Amino acid sequence: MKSDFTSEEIMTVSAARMLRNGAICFVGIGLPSTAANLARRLHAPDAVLIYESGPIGAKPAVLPLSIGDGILAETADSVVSTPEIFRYWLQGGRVDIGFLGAAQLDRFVNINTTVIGDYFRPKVRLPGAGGAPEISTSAKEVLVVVKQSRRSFVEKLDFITSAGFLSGGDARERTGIPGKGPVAVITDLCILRPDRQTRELTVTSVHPGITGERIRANTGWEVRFSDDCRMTEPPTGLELTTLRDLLARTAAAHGSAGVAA
Amino acid sequence: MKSDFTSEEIMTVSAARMLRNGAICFVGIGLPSTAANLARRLHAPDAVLIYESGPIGAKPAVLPLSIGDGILAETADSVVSTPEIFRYWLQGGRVDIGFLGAAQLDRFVNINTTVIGDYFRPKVRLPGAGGAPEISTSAKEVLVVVKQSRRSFVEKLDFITSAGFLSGGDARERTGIPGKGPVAVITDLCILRPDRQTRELTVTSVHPGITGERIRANTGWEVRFSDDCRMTEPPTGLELTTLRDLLARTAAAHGSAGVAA
Amino acid sequence: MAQWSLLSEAIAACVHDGDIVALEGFTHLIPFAAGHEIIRQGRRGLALVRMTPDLIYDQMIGAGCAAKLTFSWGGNPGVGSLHRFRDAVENGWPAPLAIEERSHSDLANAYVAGAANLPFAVLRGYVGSSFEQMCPHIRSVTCPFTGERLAATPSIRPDVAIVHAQKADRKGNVLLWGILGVQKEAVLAAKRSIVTVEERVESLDAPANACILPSWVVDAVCLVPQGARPSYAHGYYERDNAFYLRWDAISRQRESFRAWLKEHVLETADFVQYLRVLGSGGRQEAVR
Amino acid sequence: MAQWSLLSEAIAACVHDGDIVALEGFTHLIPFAAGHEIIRQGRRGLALVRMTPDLIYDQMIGAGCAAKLTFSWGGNPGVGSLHRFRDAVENGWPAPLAIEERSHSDLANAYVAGAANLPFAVLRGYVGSSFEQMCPHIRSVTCPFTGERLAATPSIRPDVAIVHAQKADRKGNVLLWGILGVQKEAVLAAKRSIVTVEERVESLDAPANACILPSWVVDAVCLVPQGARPSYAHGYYERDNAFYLRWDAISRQRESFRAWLKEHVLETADFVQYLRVLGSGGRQEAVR
Repeated sequence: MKSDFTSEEIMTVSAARMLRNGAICFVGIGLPSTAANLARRLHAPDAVLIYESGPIGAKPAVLPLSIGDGILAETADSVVSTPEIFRYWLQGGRVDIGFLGAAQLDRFVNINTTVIGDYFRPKVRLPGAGGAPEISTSAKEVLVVVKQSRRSFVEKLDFITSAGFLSGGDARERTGIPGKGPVAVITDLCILRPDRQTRELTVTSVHPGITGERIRANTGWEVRFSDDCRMTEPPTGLELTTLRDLLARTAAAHGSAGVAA
Repeated sequence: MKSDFTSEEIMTVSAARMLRNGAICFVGIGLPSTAANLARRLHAPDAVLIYESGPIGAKPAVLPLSIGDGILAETADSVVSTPEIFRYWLQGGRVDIGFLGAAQLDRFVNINTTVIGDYFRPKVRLPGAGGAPEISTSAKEVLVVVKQSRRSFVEKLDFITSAGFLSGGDARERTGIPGKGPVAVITDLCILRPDRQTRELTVTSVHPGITGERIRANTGWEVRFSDDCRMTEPPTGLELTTLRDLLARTAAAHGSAGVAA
Repeated sequence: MAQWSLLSEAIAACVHDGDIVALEGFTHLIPFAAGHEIIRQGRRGLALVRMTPDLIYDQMIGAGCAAKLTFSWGGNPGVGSLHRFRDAVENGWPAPLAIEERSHSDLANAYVAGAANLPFAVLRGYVGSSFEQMCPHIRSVTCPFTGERLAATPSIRPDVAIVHAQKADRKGNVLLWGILGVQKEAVLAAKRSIVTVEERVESLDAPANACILPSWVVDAVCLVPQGARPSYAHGYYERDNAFYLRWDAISRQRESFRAWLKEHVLETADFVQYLRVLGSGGRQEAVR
Repeated sequence: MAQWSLLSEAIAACVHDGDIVALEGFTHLIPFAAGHEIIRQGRRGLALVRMTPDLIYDQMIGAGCAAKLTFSWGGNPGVGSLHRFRDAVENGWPAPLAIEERSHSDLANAYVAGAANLPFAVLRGYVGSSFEQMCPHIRSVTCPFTGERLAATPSIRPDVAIVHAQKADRKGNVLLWGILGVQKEAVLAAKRSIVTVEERVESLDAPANACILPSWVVDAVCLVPQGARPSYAHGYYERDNAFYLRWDAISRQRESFRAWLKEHVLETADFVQYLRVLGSGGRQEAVR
């Protein structure tokens, strides 16, 4: 089956679909921001986007270049300081959905954005935590959007930057973490959700044209498929047009140099 | 000696003189506010007045009716929230002088604004602490302005709301309180300062026309006079005119109903 | 998402007997109309919280709404004592009033802690005072890095916070400016919140970094022009200081207080009628 | 009281070898000009602090100014890695770089604690992560009321904080707006502070409750128009995103980095000349 959309497009559209209208969403830059803003233009016009730099209720007409882009401040209902965002809004328990990216994750959706290799003598030094450790615990639910590969989906993390389900089962609940944790991981190949019991990520929806083999080849552990695994609904014409229009307007606004987010 | 100024006027003028130009002053409402604003009009135009309600650098043209009067906000360099005032500005260690009133004080300038009688079955319930407990410890120095009587200058407090020198000597230093504590108490009769050694209040300056006898009669303990006790410089013409003008303009602005501060 | 409501409906829906209730406003934007409506609806057993309980809390306490008061300064600002508050504390009239006493710095920090979903606040406070001996809610923590001992106090988490503000837009986003007090923290620390406003506007047109309560953290927004009288609303009207002075006489005796409360609050339908009875019609400045 | 100064004089007076130095700005108003001047003056052994070390810290680290970095996210935002930062951490080039790693929430709280003169910050943080095992600066405190265990981290108290802002008035009062980040907290937490501004004005004419740094909490105010380039200044100019993309190539190799640094920073007299060399003359938007 030859599709008329790219794997990145179905990833973004699938992630956008997860954001329910009216949800208070704490948005990471990059893929999460694109998906959240696409959702705002489709089924979730009343989603409230919070960015860690300070804007609350940002409604950017084009995608922001950075987590603290001026367009976020200009279109927000309120712009507060960064400490206030983390103290009153995230830790305050007001965020429904934390929308995160990830450098690496494991089968229990623990995330590593810190180091590959030994912490004190790292092979690769990654950017670090950012807001993720507290987004992943304080937001009521977490969505993760990430390109799937053996580099990103790994058997074992060298550092847990942000807690998913830890060692699985009720390990997360036992820590007293307030938020429920990850509800879905959306990739360019499929959608994975934590198993109810074990909390291990299982493939619940495969994007059109993607084989189970390809998913296995791009996962660093023996990935399971759920019994009722289905095919992801392909992007509708409206979804695709809206996404492409958003990206085109973003490129036009920022110049070709701007296609960063 | 018949003076052409009232005892309240020399109290206010004497208190105003204590505020050095450029000082960052945390101002209580009432007498301290009057004195601080008089000082701004005389020798201390660059004193920075901070009110606990939020204004920083208030420059009111007439006296405020309350600690959160709109005129303070309108004339301030910055208006922040009340938590920020106490956290970043007072506790932050940025205040040179805390300018306080008092319901009752003892010889070591401990202040009671809480209760007379037993705490749980009070004879008189006073307004409570307000900002004073932390002003008295976090401001680098404290000035107290209060009308002197046996009701206000008492042998023993039923409750220490705000620490002065506690039991005297180095008792305050030993607690680790950052601020140096009271440097002067200005009343309608005299000026008292803590003795260097004992930290007991001693009369260092007697207002013109006031006898030692009268001061003793209005002090609830055997008050001491310092060896070099002198007479308070009477208010100058400029001081008096400026004070009266300030009060007259205040009354005009607020109406006769406004003579509260 | 905030619902535009009648104040009477908002109070009926959000404020229940026995609730922890914070009406905030630091001399500015004091929610008098909301306080009156609580009195009118006969709420009982409230645990009131407020940094500066003044006339509106004196009225609520005298009316018998309160079982407890958490506060840091209770007085008629610039005038003197709160007689109804004192009568309750000193004589248990009309009902005993438990008090939880703090300093301004403590309560301000405790609201911040509440808004930030922390169980306690840390401050450099109370050193050398009698508070630590007399008030069991004031404890301490030790810094795990320096060994310093600091005051720790429980955060404030009201069931309901009520504040007055200048404006709200169609969707219920609220803008306030001038002296901000702890209003934002009180709303964010509370489970439910009601905001009364001077004006309903199409768009807030707020300056950058203004103090805004987004609609979705507020339960009810009520249009109550002059709802902060006799306190003031920056940009709308000034403080009616004459009333603060008159209150001293009205409130000094139980009987004069009861007569005033009956005529002005219990027997008026709402704040509009209250203002009419108060005869403030001629006094409505337009300083905007 | 802030002194209007040349940036070179302010850096010379306020920033010393070995100081704890925080240049803040959350993608907005990043004090590039000040960072360059620190490089030009050859400071060594600095303990740098910054929530989001990005290009300016990559440059300072690559130039050899830093001995330590306290941070929460180090990357080229929207582009990728900071190659100089990575080279320092992974290979100790040009000097070993000790790191003290935090989360955004932690560092933001730690600046707040610093501004509030508290030795530590309390947050609901890090639960389930590897931080507590690997990072000795992350400890815990127990709530004296509920028994809950919360993360505790040391407050940030820089020797010097440097921020960029839109305006300052004659007296040196500073106004900033838009994305505020932790700039105010950084200045208030620091012993000394320098603010570079886009514009010197007679009067700030700030809206109510704007973010203002009063002159007397700032040591030096320096007029450096475009001093935040290639980041942006709300109301003045937009982010030069092309430079962020180009930085990836410039910084990837030590040699290309050194050549760039020499030509653009070490051999320019000031930020005006830097901008000229960079050839940004044609790109000066006037979006105000």
